[in-house]
Amino acid sequence: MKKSSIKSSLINLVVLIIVFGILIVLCEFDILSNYIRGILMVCCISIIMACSQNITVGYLGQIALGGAGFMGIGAYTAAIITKAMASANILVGEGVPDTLRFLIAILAGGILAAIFGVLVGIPALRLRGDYLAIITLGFGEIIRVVIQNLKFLGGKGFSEGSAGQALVGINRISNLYVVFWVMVICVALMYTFIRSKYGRAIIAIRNDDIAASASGLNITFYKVLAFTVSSFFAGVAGGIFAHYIGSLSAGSFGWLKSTEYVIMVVFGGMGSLTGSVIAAIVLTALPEALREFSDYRMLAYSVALIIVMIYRPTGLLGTYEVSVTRLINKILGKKEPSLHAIKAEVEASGTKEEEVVK
Amino acid sequence: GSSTNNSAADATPTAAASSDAETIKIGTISPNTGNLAAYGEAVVNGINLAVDEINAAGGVLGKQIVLETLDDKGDAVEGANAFNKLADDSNVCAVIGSVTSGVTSGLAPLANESKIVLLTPTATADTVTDADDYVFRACFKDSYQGRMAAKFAAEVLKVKKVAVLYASGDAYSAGLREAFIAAAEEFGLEVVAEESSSSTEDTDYSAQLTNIAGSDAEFLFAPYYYSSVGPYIVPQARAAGFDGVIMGADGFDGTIATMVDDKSLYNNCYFTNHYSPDDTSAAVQNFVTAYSDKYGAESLNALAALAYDAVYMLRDSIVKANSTDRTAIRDAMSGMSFSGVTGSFTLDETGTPEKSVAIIEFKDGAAIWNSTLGN
Amino acid sequence: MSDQLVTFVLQILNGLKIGSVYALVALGYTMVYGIIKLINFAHGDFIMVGSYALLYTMPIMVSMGMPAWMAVVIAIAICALVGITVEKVAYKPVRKKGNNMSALITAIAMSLFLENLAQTIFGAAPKPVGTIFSFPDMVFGEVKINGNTILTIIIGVSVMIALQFFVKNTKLGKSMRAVSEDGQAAVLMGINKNRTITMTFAIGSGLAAVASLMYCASYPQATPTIGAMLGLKAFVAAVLGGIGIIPGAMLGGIVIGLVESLSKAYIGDLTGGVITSAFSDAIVFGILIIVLLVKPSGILGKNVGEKV
Amino acid sequence: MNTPVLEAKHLGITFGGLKAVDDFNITINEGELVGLIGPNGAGKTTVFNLLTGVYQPTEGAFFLNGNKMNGKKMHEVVRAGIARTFQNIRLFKTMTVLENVKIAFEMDFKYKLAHAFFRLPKYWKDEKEIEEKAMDLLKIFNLESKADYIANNLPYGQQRKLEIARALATGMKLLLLDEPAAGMNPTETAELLSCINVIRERFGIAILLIEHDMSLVMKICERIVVIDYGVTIAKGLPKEIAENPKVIAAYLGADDDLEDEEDTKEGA
Amino acid sequence: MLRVENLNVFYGAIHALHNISLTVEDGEVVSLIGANGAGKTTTLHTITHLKEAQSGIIEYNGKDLRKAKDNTIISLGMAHVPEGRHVFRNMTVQENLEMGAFVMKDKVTVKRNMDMVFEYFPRLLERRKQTAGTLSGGEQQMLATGRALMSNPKIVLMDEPSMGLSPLLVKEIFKIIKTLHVNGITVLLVEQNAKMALSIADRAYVLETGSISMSGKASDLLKDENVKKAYLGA
Ligand SMILES: Nc1ncnc2c1ncn2[C@@H]1O[C@H](COP(=O)(O)OP(=O)(O)OP(=O)(O)O)[C@@H](O)[C@H]1O
Ligand SMILES: Nc1ncnc2c1ncn2[C@@H]1O[C@H](COP(=O)(O)OP(=O)(O)OP(=O)(O)O)[C@@H](O)[C@H]1O
Ligand SMILES: [Mg+2]
Ligand SMILES: [Mg+2]
Repeated sequence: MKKSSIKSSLINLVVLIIVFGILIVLCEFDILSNYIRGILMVCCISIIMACSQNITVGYLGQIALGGAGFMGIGAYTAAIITKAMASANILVGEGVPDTLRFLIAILAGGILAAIFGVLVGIPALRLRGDYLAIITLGFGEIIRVVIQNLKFLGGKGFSEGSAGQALVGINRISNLYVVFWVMVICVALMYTFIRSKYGRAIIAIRNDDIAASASGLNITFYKVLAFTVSSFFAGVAGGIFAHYIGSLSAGSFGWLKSTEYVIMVVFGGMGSLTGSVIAAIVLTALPEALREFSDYRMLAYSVALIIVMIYRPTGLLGTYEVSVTRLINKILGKKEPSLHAIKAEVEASGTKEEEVVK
Repeated sequence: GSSTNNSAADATPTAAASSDAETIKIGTISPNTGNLAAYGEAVVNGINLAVDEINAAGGVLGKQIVLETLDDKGDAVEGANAFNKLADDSNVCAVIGSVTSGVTSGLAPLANESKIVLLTPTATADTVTDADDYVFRACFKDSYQGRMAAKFAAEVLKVKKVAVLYASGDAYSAGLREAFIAAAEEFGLEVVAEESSSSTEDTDYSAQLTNIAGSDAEFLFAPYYYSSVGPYIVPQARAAGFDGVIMGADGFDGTIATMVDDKSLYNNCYFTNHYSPDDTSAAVQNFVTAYSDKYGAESLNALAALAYDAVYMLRDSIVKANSTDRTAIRDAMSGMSFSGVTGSFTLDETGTPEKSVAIIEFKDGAAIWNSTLGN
Repeated sequence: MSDQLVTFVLQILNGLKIGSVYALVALGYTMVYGIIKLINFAHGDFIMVGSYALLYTMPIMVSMGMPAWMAVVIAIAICALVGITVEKVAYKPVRKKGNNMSALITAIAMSLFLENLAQTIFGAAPKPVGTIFSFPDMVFGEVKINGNTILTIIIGVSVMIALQFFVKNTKLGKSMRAVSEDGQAAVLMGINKNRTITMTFAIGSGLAAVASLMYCASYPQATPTIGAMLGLKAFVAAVLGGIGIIPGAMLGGIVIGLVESLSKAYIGDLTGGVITSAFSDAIVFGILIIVLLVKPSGILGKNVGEKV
Repeated sequence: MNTPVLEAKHLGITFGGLKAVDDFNITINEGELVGLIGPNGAGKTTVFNLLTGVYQPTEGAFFLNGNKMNGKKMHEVVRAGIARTFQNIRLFKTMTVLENVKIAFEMDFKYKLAHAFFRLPKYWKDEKEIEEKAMDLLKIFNLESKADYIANNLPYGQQRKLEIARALATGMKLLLLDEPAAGMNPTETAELLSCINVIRERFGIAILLIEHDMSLVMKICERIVVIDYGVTIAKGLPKEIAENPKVIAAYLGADDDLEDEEDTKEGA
Repeated sequence: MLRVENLNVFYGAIHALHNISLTVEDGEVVSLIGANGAGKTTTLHTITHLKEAQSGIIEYNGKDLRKAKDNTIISLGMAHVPEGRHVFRNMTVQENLEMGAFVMKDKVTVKRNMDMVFEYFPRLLERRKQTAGTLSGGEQQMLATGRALMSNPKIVLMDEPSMGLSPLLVKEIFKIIKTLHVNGITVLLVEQNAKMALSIADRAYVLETGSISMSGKASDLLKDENVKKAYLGA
């Protein structure tokens, strides 16, 4: 098991390096326009967000509508940190790569978001389902309103700040190459997390929380853990966002933003990280592709969503994970019992059965 | 000056696709969908009106203007995507947009990087044009407008005690409030009550207004948009028993279309504006008539007028530069003088107009020019 | 009465004014949630539909010599029709194949759809709604009570009582409860499940029209997005009171209205200006969170744990 | 025998006026298999719920190996050594059979978050060890060939067995089985019986069993406790219970014209 | 009275029922026995439209049931005690029973039927005001059975009515089936407890992995060696 896993990790790494190579070539030879690069950057952010939300929404099975709030915490934290570093002349100047500051900032953003994740998660996760949805939505809104009213988080920030204004003048030091690898690492970490005893416990709790505690799992711990991990990555995504967009307004982290990411999770398949990756890309690109239709694009977007929900209610992939290894094996004609394919099917019918039996 | 001798009826279609050499392409960004869509609508109408006029009059440098109108949904990321798309298109010589300060703040650094003019018709937050060479605007900035309101209160209305109601979550409203309060001190006004709402989209301000009515303020500064002034703020203030002056900024323009049936409620309300619709100058009258004919008076407001002027500012710059080169346009626009619907002005070194404000007063449902104030 | 007391009473009345509107909207939310366990995010947008319906039919009513509020009859019909259509076209197919989550997403998408459709049809510019009725204000000394507020509360309470009676005692009401608990068993009992759900939507959306009448009377403007925040607040109200519980929706709406108004009025003074009235939404959510933590199923909610 | 595995003293619980369990006393020694029977709604499942922390007793206390267990949450009780199965099967339906069992080895997993995130050696070691342990358990129930099946796809009888296997994985000292034979046909019941015998031999654990299938109860229980309306009405050896007139009146029923229950499911 | 012919049912790709045919005559008690997962529940579900059939005929008193609207089946006199009880968890016992008589217009009969159910299951009378979700497993089973009897059915489909019941109540249930039989009510009975099922049935069918493998008089099947081995645990 270890061997095959190393092998598939290597294959994945090779594929990623190839993708990255293509990316470098496309960028360096100016084949990719700024526009496309911007969208790719947003895709990376969306991917991290969607995957992070998948941990709570998909794997833990709790409807949480506060993701954007944590993203906001990460964004503001990271922005304030790089601003502070810049004004205090820490890690800036000749020879010091911006990337270093950037990485420190997004990590800090993730950590603060995670801390808030714990604080919010402990009370919130006592509730379930729709109640949790509304309570996380509420926390998200509270975070937004508080940020909005903090003077040092508006305008030029710090003592020159003014509440209600967009925080401007954030160093736009998010480099697409760096962000690409940050995204890869985030997704990989979430993947290893989900494929460990922690992930297993989280999935078990979604299946049946009473049986989970009867198996000795401390469900509060695991729920809060899942929520915290998810908040951490949301914070990281926020940090990247801040340094891409260069100015922040609290309004962009409202509950509608949270639902956008939940939509990505459901669209890609609850419980499939690769599904979230694909959905994040598709749903980020879709409104752009629909620009031609200008006024009608949001109509088209909503109709497209409804149609997908009608014809593919478990999302594009269900719980199926796309695997390069499997793909290669398939191409090479090797037969491999594809366990997760079976799993995906069961889940599809399983949810239906639940509906019937209730 | 702006060309105003054409009616909209014989305008050529703006989307006419012709070869690059024969047209001048201008990009626009505004919130055309989502909950700020009403602002986007007014701006797009204003832009279209101006472009149609210019094209009908023979275009610029002998070429027709073609617009690429993109939507930002009021969202910074969408705005950035839209901007990149326009900047990447080498045919686009300048960008008009965006409407809100939040989104425009995000576009400003991009404009500088891509070296393309970003002319915002309406983003009034002070910081928007601060740092960036390529960013200009057609409107005055919040700190100026807020100051003028205080000046009017102190010097013309001669009130002493004032109250403020603002939306802390809205850059426009919060910015104006800050400027007003700063200036209030300077002009010897006493702020006796200050209340806030979390956004400009609230519908109920009764609680705050009851408090204000309970204070001894004679004057209320409420920097909101017409969409909440007409149906909510003024009637609720009057219902709460506040009979003093209610004053706002350019966001009040358009209130006439959103007033409730009892127009007398709006008497004793003033606002600072970029222009006065009943200004008898040809520029204003032509604009008002042409706009109302084409899009109806409902969405006619300062946003539309500013957008309209922005197009003419850009036209003038292109003519002056005698080129559609992006940098040339920038150089031409920098420090330009302009006279249009929203007044005559010169751009300062940050790219913000220095212009006088028109004080408009509501009288039985009509907006009437009261006075003009300058520094 | 001292000035402060007068102000306090006025603030309570302010709270009742918006609270009674929330309550009316929340009733519709709770109704639908109670039966199909779906947070119908589009419910707020039904209110929007109702407002436009009123906006365009009021002049017709008046021109026919009828009172303007009669337009609500047509608005109810239109809203019910929209509700039924939404149910048939989107919710039903998703319910058949999907899970809770996909149903929720469908509802959100439907909300987006209705808002954008309205924008395409009516334009984004806000449209003023004329005076629907001017109920005389009642004056008690220094306190003036807005007539519309009283009417909204009266209508809210009557609707609540009628709904409660309806669900508990009529055949259709009983079938709604049965369907909500176990659709399969309900069919075995001879209940027409689809018709029951359709009727639920018809009633819930018809209620939205009533709510929009009262809403427009107090807040006379229609825009494509008025439903969004209103719907959210009403939903919070329904959850606060105990979602699925009819009197809970009423109570929740009033509580939210009062919390909002009182926090806007007093929070600044109470906290020495650290927290301002702009925090009122945050405070509303804060109260909701506290209530849910103490009583996880809402104020009037019954806590039926799962039997192991 | 020194301290008994389980000792419950005067346990009781009330649901809104209804005394579901009243003054329940039981002592179970190591390796013992005790039956808990009684009419429907007598409070048997409620006793299980009390013993596993689902409900907190309103009266009395219970001890595991002498340690007081009141006030503990479900997972704490399980970790202390009481595991159970449920009257309505509760498996992790969308997970594989192997995963179902691995989950319950929670206590044996020692690796930490960092090990998991970065797949450090400890992660591999633990995962491997526990997988082996889990497979061993599955073998006892003849489920090793189904390790990769999704739990929901197993036939009913095997789901029951899997639930028992999962309970065993918690490393408990006392196993509570709630109607394990319900819905099984006589052949499957017989298989279940031999399984229970195997685990008793292998693990030497104590078992408390709720069951309505008297053929099973009479065959494997060493002692039986009978409750009715929450009250203990009889205790004793299977034989004594079968003849106890109170038990017959309340639970077993007198023989009559219908075929006798007892031997219906007997066999194999 | 009830005729099923060449019925085929699928769950996704799983072919659950293969060409099943069976008949139930007026006044008969017919048993359907078989191992777990054989398709017994599926058969009952298909008859009462809880599950859709792929092909085949379901005829009830000459009427094509597959064409009937699903909620009208009970009005035709067919009641179903579903597997897994399916009581209305948040309604009281009494309300549950009232739901069982949803299609009945005559209040007096409803009252009489309720008294009859309480007579069969005195336990339910004790628990009349309790919400059904908190009843014990066995109590819920009684409620589900009682609820089906509320509508004066001509035929009752019972899916493992003895599951989870105490020995005393198992006898009780079979007694009730006998009473129904005596009163001329037709019963189609699915049971794990094959011995008892066969002993009270007139005829029986044995279902094996989705096909009928055997059928005949119940008393004959009871003596059949194969049946004994497979289902009676002999
Ligand atoms: N949460 C609860 N609230 C109210 N009453 C309850 C609750 N849980 C159980 N009861 C009642 O307590 C009594 C005992 O229930 P319990 O489930 O323990 O019975 P049981 O002996 O397991 O019966 P069965 O053999 O039918 O499963 C029943 O009358 C039941 O209705
Ligand atoms: N909802 C479902 N989805 C997929 N397969 C199903 C579903 N329900 C039943 N099946 C399958 O159909 C077959 C027949 O099941 P059914 O429930 O009819 O059996 P049964 O004879 O009633 O068994 P039991 O004695 O366990 O109740 C089984 O193989 C089962 O796995
Ligand atoms: Mg039990
Ligand atoms: Mg079955």
